Amino acid sequence: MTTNNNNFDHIAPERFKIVGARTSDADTLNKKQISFWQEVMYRFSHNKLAIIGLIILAFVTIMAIFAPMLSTWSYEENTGLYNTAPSAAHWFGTDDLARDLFVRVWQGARISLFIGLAAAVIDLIIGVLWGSISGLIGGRIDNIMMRIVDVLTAIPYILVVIILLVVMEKGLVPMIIALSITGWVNMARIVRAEVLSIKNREYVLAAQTLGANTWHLIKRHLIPNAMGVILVTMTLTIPSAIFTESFLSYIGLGVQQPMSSWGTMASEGNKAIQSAPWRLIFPAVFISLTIFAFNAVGDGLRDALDPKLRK
Amino acid sequence: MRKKILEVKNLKQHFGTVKEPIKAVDGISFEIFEGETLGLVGESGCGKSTTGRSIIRLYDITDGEILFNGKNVNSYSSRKESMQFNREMQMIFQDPYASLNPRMTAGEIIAEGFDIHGLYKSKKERQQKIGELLESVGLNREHANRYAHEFSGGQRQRIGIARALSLNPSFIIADEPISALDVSIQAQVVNLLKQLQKERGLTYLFIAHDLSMVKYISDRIAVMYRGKILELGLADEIYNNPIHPYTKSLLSAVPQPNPEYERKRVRIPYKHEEAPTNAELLEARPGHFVFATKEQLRKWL
Amino acid sequence: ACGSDDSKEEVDTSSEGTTDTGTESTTEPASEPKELNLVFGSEPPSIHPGLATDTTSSTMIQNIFEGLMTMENGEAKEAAAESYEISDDLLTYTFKLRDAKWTNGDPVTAEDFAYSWKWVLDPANASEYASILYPIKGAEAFNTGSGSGDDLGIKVVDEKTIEVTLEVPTPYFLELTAFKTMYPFHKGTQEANANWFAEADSIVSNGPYTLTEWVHNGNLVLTKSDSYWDAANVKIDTVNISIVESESSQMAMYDADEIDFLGTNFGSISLEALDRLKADGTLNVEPYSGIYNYKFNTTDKVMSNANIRKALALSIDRAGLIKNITKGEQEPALGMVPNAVGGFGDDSGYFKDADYEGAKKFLEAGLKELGLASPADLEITVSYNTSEAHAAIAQFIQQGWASQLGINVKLDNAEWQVYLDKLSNLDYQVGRLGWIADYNDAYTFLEMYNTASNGNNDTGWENADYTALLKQSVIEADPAKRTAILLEAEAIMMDEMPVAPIYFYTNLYINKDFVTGMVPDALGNISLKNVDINK
Amino acid sequence: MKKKLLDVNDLHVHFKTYAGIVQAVRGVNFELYEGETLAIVGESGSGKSVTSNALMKLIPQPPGIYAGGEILFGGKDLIQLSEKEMLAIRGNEMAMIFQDPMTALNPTMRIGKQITEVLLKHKKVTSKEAAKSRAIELLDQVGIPFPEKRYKAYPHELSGGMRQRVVIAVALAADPKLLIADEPTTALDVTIQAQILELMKEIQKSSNTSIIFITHDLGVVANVADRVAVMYAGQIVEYGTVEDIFYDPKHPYTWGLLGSMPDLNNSSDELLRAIPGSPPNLINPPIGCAFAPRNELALAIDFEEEPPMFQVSGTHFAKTWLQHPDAPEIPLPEVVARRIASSRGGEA
Amino acid sequence: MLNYILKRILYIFVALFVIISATFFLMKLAPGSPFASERQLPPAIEQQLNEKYGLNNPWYIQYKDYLVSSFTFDFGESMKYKGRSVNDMISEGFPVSLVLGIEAMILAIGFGILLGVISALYHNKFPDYVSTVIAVLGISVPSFILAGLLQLFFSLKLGWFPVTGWKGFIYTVLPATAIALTHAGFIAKLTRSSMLEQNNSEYVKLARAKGIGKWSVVFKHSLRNALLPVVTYLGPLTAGVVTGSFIIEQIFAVPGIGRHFVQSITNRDYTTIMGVTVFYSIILLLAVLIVDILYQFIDPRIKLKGAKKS
Ligand SMILES: Nc1ncnc2c1ncn2[C@@H]1O[C@H](COP(=O)(O)OP(=O)(O)OP(=O)(O)O)[C@@H](O)[C@H]1O
Ligand SMILES: Nc1ncnc2c1ncn2[C@@H]1O[C@H](COP(=O)(O)OP(=O)(O)OP(=O)(O)O)[C@@H](O)[C@H]1O
Ligand SMILES: [Mg+2]
Ligand SMILES: [Mg+2]
Repeated sequence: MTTNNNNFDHIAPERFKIVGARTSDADTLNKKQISFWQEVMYRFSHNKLAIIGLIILAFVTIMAIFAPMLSTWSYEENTGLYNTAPSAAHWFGTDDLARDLFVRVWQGARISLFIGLAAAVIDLIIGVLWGSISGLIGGRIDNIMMRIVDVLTAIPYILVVIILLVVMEKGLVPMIIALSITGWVNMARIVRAEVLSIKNREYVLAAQTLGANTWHLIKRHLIPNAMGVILVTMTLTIPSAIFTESFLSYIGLGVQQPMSSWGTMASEGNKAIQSAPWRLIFPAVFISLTIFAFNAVGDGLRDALDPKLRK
Repeated sequence: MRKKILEVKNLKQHFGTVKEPIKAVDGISFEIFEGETLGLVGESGCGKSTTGRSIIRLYDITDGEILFNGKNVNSYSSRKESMQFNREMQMIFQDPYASLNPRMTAGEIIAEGFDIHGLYKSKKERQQKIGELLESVGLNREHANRYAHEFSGGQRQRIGIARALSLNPSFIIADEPISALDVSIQAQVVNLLKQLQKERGLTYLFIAHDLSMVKYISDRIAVMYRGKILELGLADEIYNNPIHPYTKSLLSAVPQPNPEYERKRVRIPYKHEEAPTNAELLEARPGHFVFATKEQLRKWL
Repeated sequence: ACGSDDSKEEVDTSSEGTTDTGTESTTEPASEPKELNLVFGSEPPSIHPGLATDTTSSTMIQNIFEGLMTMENGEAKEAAAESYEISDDLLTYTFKLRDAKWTNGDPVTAEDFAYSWKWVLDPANASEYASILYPIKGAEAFNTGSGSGDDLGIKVVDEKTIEVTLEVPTPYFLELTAFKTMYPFHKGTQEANANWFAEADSIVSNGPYTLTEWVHNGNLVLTKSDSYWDAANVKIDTVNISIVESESSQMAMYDADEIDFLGTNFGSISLEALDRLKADGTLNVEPYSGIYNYKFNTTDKVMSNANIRKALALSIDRAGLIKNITKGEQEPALGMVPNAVGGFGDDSGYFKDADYEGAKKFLEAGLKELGLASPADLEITVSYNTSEAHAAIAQFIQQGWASQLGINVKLDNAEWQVYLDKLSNLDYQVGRLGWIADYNDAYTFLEMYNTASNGNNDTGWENADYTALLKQSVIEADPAKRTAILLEAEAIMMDEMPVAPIYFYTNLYINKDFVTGMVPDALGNISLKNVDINK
Repeated sequence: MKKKLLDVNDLHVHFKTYAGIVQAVRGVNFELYEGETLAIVGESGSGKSVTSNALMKLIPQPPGIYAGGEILFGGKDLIQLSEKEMLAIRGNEMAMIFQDPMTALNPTMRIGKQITEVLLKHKKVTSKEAAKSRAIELLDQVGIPFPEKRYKAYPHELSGGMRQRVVIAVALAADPKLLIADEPTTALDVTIQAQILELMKEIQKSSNTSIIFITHDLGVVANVADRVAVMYAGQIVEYGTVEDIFYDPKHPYTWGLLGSMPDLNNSSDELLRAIPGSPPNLINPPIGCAFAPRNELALAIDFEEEPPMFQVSGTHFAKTWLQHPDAPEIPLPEVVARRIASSRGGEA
Repeated sequence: MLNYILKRILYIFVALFVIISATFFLMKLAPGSPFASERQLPPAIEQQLNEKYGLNNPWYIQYKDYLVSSFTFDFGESMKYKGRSVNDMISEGFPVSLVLGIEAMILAIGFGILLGVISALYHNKFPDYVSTVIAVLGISVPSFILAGLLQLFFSLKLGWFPVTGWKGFIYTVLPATAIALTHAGFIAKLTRSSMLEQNNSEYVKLARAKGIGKWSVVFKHSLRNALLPVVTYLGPLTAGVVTGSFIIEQIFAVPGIGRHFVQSITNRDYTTIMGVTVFYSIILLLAVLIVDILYQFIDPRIKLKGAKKS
């Protein structure tokens, strides 16, 4: 032990008066008070990728709202220039029907972003609930609910879509219904697995001893604590919904031509990959960017919310 | 005669399959009188938590009867009845980190019971009540808006206690409420429990594996081993005159903050032996029961 | 065959064999076995002459089987038949067969033909193309269940002679005998194994090639048949056909020299490649006997108005459409019968392409009749079956109608089967449909509108004069007069416009320089027998 | 004189967090001799684990920073070593036992493998078979019955006590000179705890290992330690032999710790003497004595100036102004005095 | 365990019954018929065809027939590919799809896990960003676009691989890659998130304390535990992948069964629809079951047993 002491300075005696504890002081844990959400915000805002993601999302949203309104062309208008490369007049070029791609891309953004959001909501409402109920209740109910998920995965989806196509007016409503049929099953599976591990935590037991019912447990305990995986899964559901939409529109269930979504534009553009690559590149780049943004934001939130990564 | 608040008769709780049951609790009986503290000690995995959780109806029991205020807790037919039960009996959990939802503020955690039972609907009343509870466990009203991770272990455990108190129960099961805390905080929590008992006339079932703390807080102690209660009696009696070899072994293992004593202390190992089938809870001395056959008891005494 | 399989394009085209074939190349024993590499756009569903309905199967059948006649340069030419005679009343055909053999060594006999035809007509076999044989006496009755197989006008005179009696004179009957449904198949094989045609090793055929390998959905290998009577003139030894569904993959294979020919019936050229191929001058274009139309549902409130129909038909910019969208050098269709059909080459005088002025007049009249104040009040829906090509055409036409006429046009696409259902239930306003000839005759394009109840009509339109003219054309024996009658019928249609013709198909193809003699005819058929490669 | 194995000088470890820099360890000094046990006590958050992890160079960087000081182990300063050099030392010359036996073992790996892994990694054995027989030996040594059978067991098939023995076996595998045990018995019940403590002492005796034993349980300290360091708020506030600390505590915080243990002899009617409040926030450690705000006997100077480490005796040091010659004489709190008195009497 | 499996198999039969029934009724509700074409068939012929395939029977007879054929696994002849039995079509196509699917899964799992591990190890550092971007690209570029790009680049431009076909290993590379990349992205994301959790656990710390290097810790310790949640996802995914992808088979001309899932429906080829649906369902249900059973091999803590109220 290296220390020492022999030559003490003289210290004024009054400083050796017993003054006692200052409990008020002692009781405050952190001088700097940071609430849970503040901390989440802090952590999130220090995640560069997440911030970039947020900026991209904001940009895309703003463009989707305003670009079609401000453009000189409408998304269905024939400019007389077929399949021309990007130029000063047409920033993203034109397509095979001589329409301005810039305005079409942003018009398409509206649909694709809407679909992405709708898918997220479906995931949250159906998938999360299904998975949590199944995992929480367990036993036979769990088994039956999970087999229903299997059944839904196995029934030929196109047939279902065709039936929808026959019985419903086309548009966004049948599209949402079609997405609701199976869009959430991955979420349900993953949330269930997570719930199985959360439901035995002591705070859930504590709520049970308070008399909490299933719904209360799901709402207050399971969902908030499964948020990490929910977010990750959701960021994965969005891209698949965007492409499912293009498939559904192609079959005729969703938005009708000449209106178009990113997914549809990309798959049409794919056909012209050699002769008019810009028709693929713009929608595809924006899909990737947006999905990247969702992922970055999702990961950022996941990390920010992860109690284990927090100290 | 004091009023029996809880009576457990031949409680059995088996897990696993019917073919290979894990007999976590294997036929235990005891009673708890109003206002007292019954300590339940035993090594890890002997079934203490399971006993507590079965009593508070977290598990469907395998066999036996649990009478709370004279009524079988597994016979409640209506939701109202079981809600009433939930108000009367509460639990404090072992792990102050795992037992608080990390996504909720202290206030929300404490008020969870209000939401479930539809109490204190007005915001002001609710805030008032949360504040009172926080103060009663030695925290500040301002703490209501903090999240669990912003508290120290001892403070967290206080929040757990406040939650248990929120519905004004008369009976509290404390499942190792101090095991995960360090010494100085343990003292704070034990003091708090004692003080609350005094103020509110609470009854405790206090579960722990550390005999020294249990002795300090309990009126009576039950020693549990492999799903069975081996010895039950007044705290001092158990501590000073243990009869069952297992209890003796348990006592001999508690380290004391005294180096000299520690140097001399010899642990009495306990060699497990299957309890004979005709063993029963015998009253060895007045109020002091031992699970044994008559011959064994004679031998031990 | 018109059965363009479902949603797949008829939009881009095919070619026909009017060009000269390089057949005179004399036999020089090839030092090295010659191989030709091709693709199919789909698995042939049934390589059975009596059952095939689609172009892929027909192409196979045409090259591994042989009918009495074959089409060459638009003319029927003897194939399995060595010679034929036609009676003066044009009702009796007598064919003399060559000495030819099936791949299993049996001789090809008149009985095989008679058996095959009867098999096709037998309702129990439910041959979907049996109606091709209806000109034969008693055929329709037998096939529809009211007659008997014994009353058919098919007679086996001797082992090598077969005599066919027709119901009415049918000027294109010889051509029909070159159609796959009238090809023979081996009687013994059919009787022994009803599924003989599903695998390569059980197929017994009589054509220039034998199918030696068939990996379902994978590839097919044709090998020159040694037992074929004209084997000496078959130049290619092996034809490898891969089954590749994606057009862009087909194109990539061509670019990567994995295949030697691409186009009509051996795959198809993707739209995106057309500009490039035109630019480098490698694209070949041949006329094709097929039409792309927009049908109008004349039972619909709006579409029952002929003025509206005409306004719509006139205001389609066909030339623009072809130039910018379909790009296959198709012909703007200003009549119902393709120019590839003899006698209909200059029937284009019924109306003008992109005649907006005329269209506006009709529209005005139509709107008045409908009691609508302005074009903006008119809303019509264009239906099409799901396909990017149809969608593009519909959108182009929509743009035109909306901008030129100022009406509202909605688009509505549906899955192929659902779409067919809509059409036949007259649950649409304007709908696209293509029609490709089975035999190169005007009748095939006009017949379907003879009555509203004709299953192929789909417009609900009928006209007594038109019906009468078509009836008359069937019994008219003089080809010139018959053409005149059919032209008259076409004029009636164009006047009432239950259908807006849009364009006539073309056969498009590209081939490597060393491939010769590989040219599709007006029906899109290619006879591999005539193909050679000179590397 | 025993050989010095470890010399920690003025160790500082900080963590960068959202709220600021946490000064988790603020100048820790101690030394350890061969075959000796040093117990580090202190309440939760006082920096015990950070100190021990720092010795192993297991502080995650970021957010951790070695903000100063040196760790001389066998003469080498570990702080200067590269990660690669550390790999050869970790698990080999120094090993660690963690608090929670339930989570410290890989749940999906057989325990045998978890032991042989160390042997093979540090080339203590030449073949897999040798590793296996050595592992079985180790299992036997830590008192696991039927070691051959258990060799193939998964952690979940063992009880908590057995798992902790396995963790110890892992630590012992490479025959380390230094064993760091971070609360090795806190999660165990008393019976098992007693067994584990006995086991560790035995091992120490047989192989002359030095042990750093971290705990907050004073009973355990009394049992195992030769020397004790009492930590508070990232610093060692009192340091001495086990007798010094238990029978002659000088720091008010040590008094508090001793006082808060229930005394088995006193009546259960009176409340325990808990230390009020909670430890300070280490982002802005208080000026002066860190314990002052909770110290009923705090002096005015405690709030102004950090006390130096005063030497009380040859082996005993205390970081409190009470040791200053000018400071008032303050008697031991009554509970503590009573406890010491009764302890000295030899009975519990 | 055996009990559990038997019970699950019972559930599989129930699920199959539901799937068959639902598919049957959907199929019957959908407009169109297997024989519909632009060219209307004469009614008599159509009648004959319906007769031949039993489509004239009342629905309950047809329903019964489909149930019987499904449970005897004999679906009869395809209505589109004349003379070909559905069983043959499946037994010829499935091995191809299976080989391709397995190759794709190996690629997806290998690559996905690698990316996920890198992300987690270098959490919020440059390598994390790079692999996140790759994973996101995988997820956001659908396989059909990827397939075209691969063809363009590797077959046409570089000439390394054949454009299409199925004649040996070299032919499998591009299609397998096209299938794998999307899934690799998903797997990478899931792995990252569960690796992050594992990396904070005590046993990882202990492993480090043993002197084991960072990467060895990953491969010897944390990875296996981190993969548990990923396995949940892999069950149904594998079932989907080994039964082929319509688009990929179309683009690369692979003679698998993926195409039948789509084409049988557009063709209203009823027998084939039933055949492939039942086949896929069995594979899916078994895959889910196998995953549940596998779980206990990967995670020795899990014991399959009758469910229990907790
Ligand atoms: N849900 C369950 N399913 C199966 N076995 C269980 C379950 N809960 C507890 N057990 C088993 O029952 C036995 C008693 O467990 P219990 O948790 O009651 O012990 P405990 O005395 O509280 O131990 P500790 O001191 O470790 O908390 C143990 O062997 C445990 O493994
Ligand atoms: N990774 C980290 N990031 C930020 N702060 C940390 C980190 N690890 C430890 N700390 C802080 O360092 C301080 C000392 O923690 P340490 O874990 O050493 O306490 P301890 O004495 O071991 O307590 P316990 O008895 O609870 O184990 C605490 O304030 C803690 O919050
Ligand atoms: Mg317990
Ligand atoms: Mg610690």
